[in-house]
Amino acid sequence: MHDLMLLLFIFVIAIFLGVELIQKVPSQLHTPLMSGSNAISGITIVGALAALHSDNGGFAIFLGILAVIFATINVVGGYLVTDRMLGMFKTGKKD
Amino acid sequence: MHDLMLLLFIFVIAIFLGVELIQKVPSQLHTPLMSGSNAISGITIVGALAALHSDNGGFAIFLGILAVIFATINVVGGYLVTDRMLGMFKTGKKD
Amino acid sequence: MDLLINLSYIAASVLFIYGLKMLGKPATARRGNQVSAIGMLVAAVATLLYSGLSYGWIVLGLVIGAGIGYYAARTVQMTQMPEMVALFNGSGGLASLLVAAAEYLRRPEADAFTALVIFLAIVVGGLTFTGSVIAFAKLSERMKGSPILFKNQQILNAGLLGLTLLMGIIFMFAPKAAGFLLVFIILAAFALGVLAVIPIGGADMPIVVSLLNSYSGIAASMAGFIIANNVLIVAGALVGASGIILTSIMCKAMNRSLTNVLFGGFGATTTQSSMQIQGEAKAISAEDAYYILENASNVIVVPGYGMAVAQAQHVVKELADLMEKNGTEVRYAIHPVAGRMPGHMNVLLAEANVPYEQLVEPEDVNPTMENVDVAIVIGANDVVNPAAKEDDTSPLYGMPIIETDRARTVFVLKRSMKPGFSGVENPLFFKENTRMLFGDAKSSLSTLVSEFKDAA
Amino acid sequence: MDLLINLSYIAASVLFIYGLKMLGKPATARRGNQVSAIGMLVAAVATLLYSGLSYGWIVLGLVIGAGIGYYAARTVQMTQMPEMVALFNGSGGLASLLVAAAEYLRRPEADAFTALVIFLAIVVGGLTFTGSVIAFAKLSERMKGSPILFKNQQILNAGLLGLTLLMGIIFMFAPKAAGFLLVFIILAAFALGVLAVIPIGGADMPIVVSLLNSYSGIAASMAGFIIANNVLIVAGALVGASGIILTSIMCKAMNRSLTNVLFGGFGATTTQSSMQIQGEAKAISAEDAYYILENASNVIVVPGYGMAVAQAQHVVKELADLMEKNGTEVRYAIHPVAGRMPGHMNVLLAEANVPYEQLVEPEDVNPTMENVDVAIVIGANDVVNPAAKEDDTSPLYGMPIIETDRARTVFVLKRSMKPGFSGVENPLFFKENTRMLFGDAKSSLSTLVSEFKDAA
Amino acid sequence: MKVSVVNEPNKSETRVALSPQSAQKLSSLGAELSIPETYGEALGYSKEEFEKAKVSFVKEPDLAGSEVVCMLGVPDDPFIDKLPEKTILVSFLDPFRNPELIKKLAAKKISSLCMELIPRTTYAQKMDALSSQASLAGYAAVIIAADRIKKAFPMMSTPAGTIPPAKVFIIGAGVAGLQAIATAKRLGARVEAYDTRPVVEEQVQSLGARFVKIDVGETGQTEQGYAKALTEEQLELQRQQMAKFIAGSDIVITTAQVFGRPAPKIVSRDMVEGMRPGSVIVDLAASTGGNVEGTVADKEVMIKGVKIIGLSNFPAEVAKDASQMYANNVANLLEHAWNKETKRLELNLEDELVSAVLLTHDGEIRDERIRALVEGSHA
Amino acid sequence: MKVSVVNEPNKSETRVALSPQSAQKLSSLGAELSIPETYGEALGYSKEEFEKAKVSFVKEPDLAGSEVVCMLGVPDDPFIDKLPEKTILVSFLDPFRNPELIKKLAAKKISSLCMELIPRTTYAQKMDALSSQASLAGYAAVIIAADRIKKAFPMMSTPAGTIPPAKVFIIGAGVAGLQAIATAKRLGARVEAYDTRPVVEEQVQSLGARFVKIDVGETGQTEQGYAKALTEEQLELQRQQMAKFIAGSDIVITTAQVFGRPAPKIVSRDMVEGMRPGSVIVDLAASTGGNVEGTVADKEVMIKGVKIIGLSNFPAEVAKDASQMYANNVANLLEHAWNKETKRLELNLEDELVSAVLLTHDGEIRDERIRALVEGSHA
Ligand SMILES: NC(=O)c1ccc[n+]([C@@H]2O[C@H](COP(=O)([O-])OP(=O)(O)OC[C@H]3O[C@@H](n4cnc5c(N)ncnc54)[C@H](OP(=O)(O)O)[C@@H]3O)[C@@H](O)[C@H]2O)c1
Ligand SMILES: NC(=O)c1ccc[n+]([C@@H]2O[C@H](COP(=O)([O-])OP(=O)(O)OC[C@H]3O[C@@H](n4cnc5c(N)ncnc54)[C@H](OP(=O)(O)O)[C@@H]3O)[C@@H](O)[C@H]2O)c1
Ligand SMILES: NC(=O)c1ccc[n+]([C@@H]2O[C@H](COP(=O)([O-])OP(=O)(O)OC[C@H]3O[C@@H](n4cnc5c(N)ncnc54)[C@H](O)[C@@H]3O)[C@@H](O)[C@H]2O)c1
Ligand SMILES: NC(=O)c1ccc[n+]([C@@H]2O[C@H](COP(=O)([O-])OP(=O)(O)OC[C@H]3O[C@@H](n4cnc5c(N)ncnc54)[C@H](O)[C@@H]3O)[C@@H](O)[C@H]2O)c1
Repeated sequence: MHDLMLLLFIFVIAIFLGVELIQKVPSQLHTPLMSGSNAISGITIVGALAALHSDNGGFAIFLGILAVIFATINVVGGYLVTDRMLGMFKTGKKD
Repeated sequence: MHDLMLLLFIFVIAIFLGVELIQKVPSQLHTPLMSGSNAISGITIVGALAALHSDNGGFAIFLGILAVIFATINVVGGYLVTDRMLGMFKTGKKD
Repeated sequence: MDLLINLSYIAASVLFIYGLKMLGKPATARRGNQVSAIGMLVAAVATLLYSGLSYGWIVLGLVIGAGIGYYAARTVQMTQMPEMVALFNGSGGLASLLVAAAEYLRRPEADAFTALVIFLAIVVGGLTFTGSVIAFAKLSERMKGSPILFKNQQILNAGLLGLTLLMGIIFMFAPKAAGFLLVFIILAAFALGVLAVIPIGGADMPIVVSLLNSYSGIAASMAGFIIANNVLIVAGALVGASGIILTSIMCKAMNRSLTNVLFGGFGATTTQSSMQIQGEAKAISAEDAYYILENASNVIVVPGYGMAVAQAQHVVKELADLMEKNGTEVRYAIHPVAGRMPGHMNVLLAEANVPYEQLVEPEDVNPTMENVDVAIVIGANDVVNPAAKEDDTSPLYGMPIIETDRARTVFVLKRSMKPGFSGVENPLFFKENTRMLFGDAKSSLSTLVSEFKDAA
Repeated sequence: MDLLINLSYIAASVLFIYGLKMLGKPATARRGNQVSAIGMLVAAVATLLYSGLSYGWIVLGLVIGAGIGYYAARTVQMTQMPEMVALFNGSGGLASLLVAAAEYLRRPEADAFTALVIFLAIVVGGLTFTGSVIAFAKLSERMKGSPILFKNQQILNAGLLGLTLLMGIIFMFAPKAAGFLLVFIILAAFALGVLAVIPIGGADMPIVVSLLNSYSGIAASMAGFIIANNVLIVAGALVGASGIILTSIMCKAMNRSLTNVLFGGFGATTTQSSMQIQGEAKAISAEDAYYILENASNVIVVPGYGMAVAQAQHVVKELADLMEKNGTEVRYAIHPVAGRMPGHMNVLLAEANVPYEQLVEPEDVNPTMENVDVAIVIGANDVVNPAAKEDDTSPLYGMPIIETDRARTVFVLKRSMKPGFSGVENPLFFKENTRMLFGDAKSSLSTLVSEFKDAA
Repeated sequence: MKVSVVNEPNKSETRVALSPQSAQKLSSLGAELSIPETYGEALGYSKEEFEKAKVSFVKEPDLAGSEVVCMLGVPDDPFIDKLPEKTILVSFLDPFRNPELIKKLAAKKISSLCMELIPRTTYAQKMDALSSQASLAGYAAVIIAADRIKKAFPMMSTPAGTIPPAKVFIIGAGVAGLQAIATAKRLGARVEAYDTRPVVEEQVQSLGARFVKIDVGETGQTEQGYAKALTEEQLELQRQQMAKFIAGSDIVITTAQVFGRPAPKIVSRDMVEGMRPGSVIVDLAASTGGNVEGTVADKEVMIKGVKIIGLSNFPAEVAKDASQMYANNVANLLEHAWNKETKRLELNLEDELVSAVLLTHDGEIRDERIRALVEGSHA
Repeated sequence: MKVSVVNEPNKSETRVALSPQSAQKLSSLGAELSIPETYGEALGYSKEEFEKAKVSFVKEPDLAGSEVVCMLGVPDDPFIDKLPEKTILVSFLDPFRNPELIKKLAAKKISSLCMELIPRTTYAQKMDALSSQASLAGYAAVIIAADRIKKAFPMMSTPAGTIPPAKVFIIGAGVAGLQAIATAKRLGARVEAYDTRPVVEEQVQSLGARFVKIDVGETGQTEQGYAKALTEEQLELQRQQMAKFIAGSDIVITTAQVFGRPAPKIVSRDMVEGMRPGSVIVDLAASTGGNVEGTVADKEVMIKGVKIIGLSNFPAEVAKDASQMYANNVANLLEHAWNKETKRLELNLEDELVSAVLLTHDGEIRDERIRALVEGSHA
C-alpha cells in the first residue's frame, strides 16, 4: 500500500512537471515535439522487458515478446523519425 | 531500500519541479516570494508532530515539543507575514 | 543490483525531463531528442539487470522490433512522417496493453488497485492503438479523410463506453474470476478507438495524433503502476501531461477548441445552417490570436482611425516585422477614407517607417482576398463594412471597401462593438470567420508582439 | 487511515505546487500564499491522524508556537519584515534539526542512509538557524552591517567544514556508538552558520536570507527522509529548488554573482586595488540587464550614432515606456555631437514620438549623475568617452561629455569593442560599473523589451 | 454625350478640372471629352496622355454643342451667357457669396452641380472636392510658413547650442487643420491645435499633437459635420484665452470656417502684436475674409514684425496634386450620376446625392438656404 | 579686452555674428563687447537682451580701439584698411576664392582666425561654423524645394486617388546632405542619396533613406573628412549612371563640395532636361559655382519646365537659427583661445586648434595650401 501511495505521489508530481515543461512551442516544432514525446512513451519497453520473466507461462511469454516488439518499434522508430525531422530543420526554409 | 529509492525519486522530481515553477519574478515580489516559500519550509512541522510519539523517551519528547514550537513559529509567522506584505501591494505605489 | 537499477531509473527520468524541455526550443530540439534517447537506453539497459529474465526472447523481440522500427523510420518519406508517428504511437499503446495482459496472466489474483490499473492500461492502450491506426489510415489517405458519421453515433459511443466501464468495475472487484472479461474489454477498447477517430476530419488528424500520444503516455504510466515501476510512471506521466499541453497549443494554432475537434464531426452538419441573422460576435484572446498568426503565411493589415487613436503605428510595424521574420508575407491595405483626413494612415505608417512597397490599395488586395490567411483589422470599421457591398439600404452601399470578410480569418482589434464614424452597424463582426480582439489596439498588439518574442 | 493520510499529503503537495507558482505572479501572489497555507493545514491535520501521538504535548507546542508566530507577525513593522522572515526561517531550520535529533534518540540504531540524512538535516538545519540569526541581527542593525573579516578566516572555515564532514562520516558508519558526536556536530553546524554569514555585507543580506531559506527547505527534505515522509520531502525539495532560483534571480537584480556575495567579503580588500590599467570589459546578457533595469528607479538613455544605424529609435521608446510603467524615471540625454549631423538624434527620437520634455542636455544631467541607477548607452561612444575629462593627451580632451561613468551602473549597447568616429579608445568600457551588452542595438533592446513584457 | 472642360475664367488659377487619369475614366463611361489646347500643360500633362484617353482638343470650346461643362473656379457672367439652356454645369460655385450668379444660372435653366454641396458622408467622400482641396491647403499652409519663417521647425541639439522646436498653433482642426497638424508634426514642430468642436480632440491626438481646450460653453456641429457659428460672447471668451497661446507660438495657422458664412475673426490685431517679431501667421480662411484681423488676401502683410500670409488659393500651391484630386472628384461625381445603360449623364432627382448637389435645375434653386439667400439679396 | 562685432559688409546678409546668448558667454569671460545700433533687430533680438549681456551699442565701431573684431561674411577692402595692425579678426574669409584679401590681411599683420579652417574633429565641432551653417542649409534647401514644387511631398491615399510620394534625390551626403535627407524623409518623400565617399552609405541608411551606389572606381576622403576631387573620367561615369536617377526624381538637391575648389559639375544640362516638367532642383553649391549646369546664384532659372534654384546663402533662409549657431561657434572659438587668468584672448601657437585656424599672423600666411595659392596668384 505504502509503495503504491509513493508511486501515486510520483505520478502526480510528474504530471505537474510535464505541464510546466512545455510552455510555448513554435509551430514548426509541433510535429517533432509530438514525435519525440511519443518516443518517450515507448518507455513501456521497460514493462515489456520485465514481463519476459523466465518463470512466466507460455502465453504470457508470447504476449511479452509481442509487447517487446511493439514497444521497440515505438522506441526505435520514434527516436529515429524525430531525429530525421529535426535534422532537416538545419537546411529548412526558416533560419 | 525500495521505499527510500522511491523517496529519492520523489525528491529529484520535486527539485526539477521547483526549478521550473519559478521563472521570472518581478522585483517587488522577491521578498514576499522568499517569505512565502520560507513558510512552506515550515513543513518540518509534520516531522515535529510525528516525533511526539507517546512511546518516545522524555528527552525525545522534549526535543519534539521544541521542534513543534519552532516549526509552528515558522509556519504561522511565515504565512501571516507574507500575507501582510502582499496585502499592502493593493494599496502600494505600483498599479 | 536493485540500487543500481533504481539509480539508473532516476537518471533516465532526469534525462527525459531535460530531453522534453529541450525539445520545445528550436535551438536545442535535436539534442533534446538525443538526450531523451539516451535516457531510454539507460532505462532499458538497467531493466535487463533484473534477475530471471528470459534473455533469448528478449533479444528476439528487440531485434524484430528494432528492425521494423529502423526500416520504417529510414524509408518513410518526409511528407508521410505524421502518419508514421501515428503508427509508432499505436504500437506503443498496444505494447502497454500487452504488458498489462501479460502481467495479469502472471498474477491473476491481483488486488483491486492493480486490477484497476490493468484495466486502465488495457483500455487506454487499446484505444490508442486502434485510434492511431485509423489516424494513420486517414492521414495516408488509405481511408477517406472526411468525417464518417452515422445516425445515433453518439448513443452508440456512450453505450460502449458505459459497458466498458461496467466491465472494468466488475473486473476490479473480481480480477481472477472475471478474467475472461478482459477479452471483451480489449475488444471494446479497440472499438472505442475506432469510433472515437472516424468522425474526425482529416485536417484535424495531427491534433488527434497528439492527443493519442498523450494517451499512450498514460497507458505506459498505468503499466508502470501494474509492475510498480517508477520510471515507467514518471516517463508516462510526463508524456501524458506534456502531450495534453501540446494538444491544446496545436488546437489554438488551428483556431479550434478541443471539444470542437473531438465532437466537431457530429455538429458539422448542423452548424452550417446557423443563419446570417447577426449572431454573437466571437471574441479571441491575444494569446490565441498569436497561435493563428504564427501559422499564417499571408497576412494583410488594415489600419483605420482606431490605430491612430491608439497611436499603435509603431507596434503594428513591429508585429509585421516579426511575422515577416517568421516567414509570413505581410501587406498593409490602406483604404482611401480610413482615418479622419486624407492620407491619415500614410502619415502614421511613414512615421513608423513602413516601406511604401508594402502598402497596397483595396483594388489590388480584394481580388486575392481568398488567399489571405488572416486579415488584421486595426481600429478600422467603416472601411471594412461588408454592408457596403451587401446591403443596398445601407448608407455605405456602393462604397468600395477592403473585403476582409472574404479572408480565411479576420481579427478585428477594437475596444467595443460600437460603430465607426458613419454610425452604421458592421456585420463583419458577426461573421463565421471573424474574431474580435477587444481592447485598446496598442495594448492588444503589444501582447501579440510579446507572444511572438517569447516563442523565439 | 494511512490511505487518507497519504492522499492528504498528495493534496497538500499539489497545493504547495500551485501556491508557489501563484506566488511568482503579482496578480495571484496573495491567493497563492493562501493556497499554500491551506496545503500546510491539510498536511498538519493529516499528520495528527497517525496513531500513538501525544496530543497533549502537541497542543502545548502548537499553542506556544502559534502564539509567538502570530504575535511576531502582527506586530512587526513593515520595514522590519525582511529580518522577521530571517528569524522565522531560522526557527524552521532549528525545528528540522530538532526533529532529526529526536528521531535519532528514538531509533539510535539507524542504517547508514538514515544516519546520513540525520547528519545532513542537523548540519543544514543548524547552520540555517545560526546563519539566519546573524542575518537577522545584521538586518535589524543589532550587529554592524559591514563584513566582519579576520585573518585566516577562509582556513578556519574550511577546517571546520572538513571536521564536520569527518564527524559525519564516522557517525554514518556507527550511528549508535558515535551518538555523542551529534553534540559536536550540532555545535559545528551552529559555528558554520555564524562564520558563513558574518563576512557578508548588510546590503547583500536579502540574498543570504533567500539562500538560507533554500537551505531550510533542504533541511526539511532531509528530515522527511529520516521519517520517510513524502510530503516533507516534496515540500522541502520545492522550497530548496525554487529558493536557489530565486536567489540567483535576486543576485542578477543586484548585479552580483552568488560567489561574489558569499565570498565577496574576503575579496573586498583586494579587489579595490585592481588598477586603472584597462582590465577586461565585462559583458552582460540582456536577461541579466533586465533584472537590473527592473530594479532601477532612475535611468538615463544616451543615444548615439549606433542607435541610428540600428534604427532602434522605436524600440528605445518602447523600452522607456515600459520602464516608466514600472515606476522608473527615464530621461534621454542628448549630446550635441551625437550622430553624424546636427540634430541627428532629434530626428529619430521625434520620429518615435519621444516627448520633448524627456530630452535633457548634458549640462543638466551631469550634476546629478550619481543618482542615476542605470545609464543605457545605445550605440554612443565618443560622446560618453571619459578620456575627454581624464586624459589630457586625448584628442577629445576638453569636450564636455555625458558622464555616464559616474552613474551607478552603465550599460553600453554596441556590437564590438571598436572605437567610434574619432577613433579614440573608450576607457568607459573597462570601468568597474560598466557592462557591455554586445550585439545590434535594436535586437538587444528588443530582448530587453520582451523580458519586461514577460514579467508583466 | 459631349462633355467640355473649359479654361478657367480666373487666369491666375493654376489648377485644372481634368487629368489624363480622370479623362480615361470618363471616356470609358462613354463621354466625348474636349478640352482647350494646352490644357494642363503647365502642370506637366502632355497632349499625348490626353489623346490616349480619347480627349479631343479644341481651339474654342463648343459650348453650344456640349451637354456637360466642367470647370473648377466660379464661372463669370459672360461665360454663363454663352451656355445654352439645360446645360449641365459642374464646378465650384461658391453659392453663398455669389447669389447673383446662382440666380442667373437658375434663370437660364442651367442644371448646376455645385461641388460645394457634396454631402459629407462616407460614401460621398470620393467626390468631396472641398475636402480634397482643403487637405492640400493644410499641407501647403505649413510649407509656406516653413519657407517664410527665419527659423527651422525641428529641434536640433547641436554642438553650437540647442535649437528649440518651432511652436505651431493651429486654429480649426477640420480637414485642412488636421493635415496642417500632420505636416507640422512631421517637420518636428511642437504642435498645438484648437477647435470648437469637442470631437476633434481625439482626432488631434491621433496625429500626436496636443489639443488646447478653451472653454467657451455650448458649441456644436451641424448634421453635415460643419461647425456651428459661435455667439459674439463666445468668440470674445475664446479670443482672451487664445491670446496667450498665440503669443507663445512661432507660427499660427488658422483654418476656421463656418459653412455658408464669412470666416469668424478669431485672431485680433492685439493678439498678432503680442507675438514675437519674426513670427508667421498663415490664414487659410483668407478667401472668405480671414480668421485674422489684418489678413489681406494674396498679400504678405507685416504687422510689428509678424508676417501674415493669406492666399486666396492655397491648394494651387500644390496645383498638380490638387488638380488630380479635383479631376477625380468630378469624374467620380459624374460616374455616380451616369446611367451605365444609356451611357449618358442623367440627373435622377430621386438619388439623394444628386439631389443634394444639384443646386439649380429647371429654373429652380433647389437648396433652401441658398434660395433664401438669393431671395433675400433680391429684396 | 575690447571686442567689436561689426555690421556685415554685404548688405543682403541677414545673419549676424553675435546673439545675446553668445554675448553673455563672452562677457563673462571678460570681453567688453560693442555692437552697432539695431544689430540683430531684424531677427528679433532686442536691445534689452543685449544690454543685459553687457553689450554696449555704438554708432560707428571703434575699430582703432578694438583688439578683436568679429563678423560673419568676408570683409571688404575698405574695411580692412580701417583695421589697425595686430587686430584679431574672426570671420569666414573664403580664403581659396579671395587670395588678394588674404594677402592684404597678412600684409597688415592682422591675426585672422578663419572660420573655414576649424578642424573637423570631434572636439572642435562646437566651433565648426561650416558644419552648423551647412546643416541649416540642408534643411532650408528642402523647405524651399517643397515650397516651389507644385506637388506635395508625402504619399496620400485619399478617396480622390492616391498621391504618390515625391521622389527626392540628394547628391552629396555631407552635413548639409544628411540634414536634407532627414528633412525630406520627415515630410514623407521617398529619398535617395548619393555620395562618392563609401562611408556615407551607412549614415544615409541611419536616416532611413536609400543610398544609391554608383561605381566610379577609386575615391576617397582627406584626413579632415573632406571629399577628394574625382578625375574627369570618374565624373563622366558618374554622370551617366546618375542621369536615370535624376530623370526619375521630382526634386534633386545637390550639395557636393570639394574643400578649396570650385564645386564639381555633376548635373549636366541634358540631365536637367531629362526631368519631368514641373520638377525642381536646388543647388546648394551655387555659391562656389554650382553642381548643376545652368545654376545662376540667387536666381530661379527655368530650363524646359524644370526650376533650378541656387541661392548663394541658404543658411540665411533660417537666419535666426543660423545666427544663433554661428554666434555660438565664434564664442566657443574665442573661449577656447581665451586665457582665463589674464582674461584676454591670447593666440597660443602651440595650441593645435588655434594654430590650425589662424590663417594670417605676424605678416605670415600660415596655411600652406593657401600660401601656395596666394603666391601662385601673385606669380
Ligand atoms: N479620411 C478622411 O478624410 C475622413 C474624414 C472625415 C471622416 N472620415 C470618415 O471616417 C471613417 C474612417 O473609417 P475607419 O474604418 O478608419 O474608422 P471608423 O469607421 O471611424 O472606425 C474606427 C474604429 O476604431 C475603433 N477605435 C477607436 N479607438 C481605438 C483604440 N484606441 N483601440 C482600438 N480601436 C479603437 C473604434 O471602435 P471602438 O470604439 O469600439 O474601439 C471604431 O469603430 C469613414 O467613415 C470616413 O468617411 C474620413
Ligand atoms: N553630430 C554631428 O554633426 C557629427 C558629424 C560628423 C561626425 N560626428 C562625430 O560622430 C561622433 C558621434 O558620437 P557618437 O557617440 O554618437 O557615435 P560614435 O562615437 O561614432 O559611436 C557609435 C558607436 O555605435 C556603435 N554601433 C554602430 N552600429 C551599431 C548597431 N547597429 N548596434 C549597436 N551599436 C552600433 C559602434 O560600435 P560597434 O561598431 O562596436 O557596434 C560605435 O562605437 C562624434 O565623434 C562626432 O564628432 C558628428
Ligand atoms: N464624412 C466624411 O467622410 C467627411 C468628409 C470631409 C469632412 N468631414 C468632416 O467634416 C468636418 C468639417 O470639415 P472641414 O475641414 O471641411 O470644416 P471647415 O473647413 O468648415 O472648418 C474647419 C474647422 O474650423 C473649425 N471652426 C469653426 N469655427 C471655429 C472657431 N471659432 N474657432 C475654432 N475653430 C473653428 C471647425 O470646427 C472645423 O473643424 C470635419 O469634422 C470632417 O471630419 C467628413
Ligand atoms: N568630426 C566632426 O565632428 C565633423 C564635423 C563636420 C563634418 N564632418 C565630416 O566631414 C565630412 C564632410 O562634411 P561636409 O558636409 O562639410 O562636406 P562638403 O560640404 O565638403 O561636401 C558635401 C558632400 O559632397 C560630397 N561630394 C563631393 N564630391 C562629390 C561628387 N562628385 N559626387 C557626389 N558627392 C560628392 C562629399 O563627399 C560630401 O559628403 C562629413 O563626412 C562629415 O561627417 C565631421
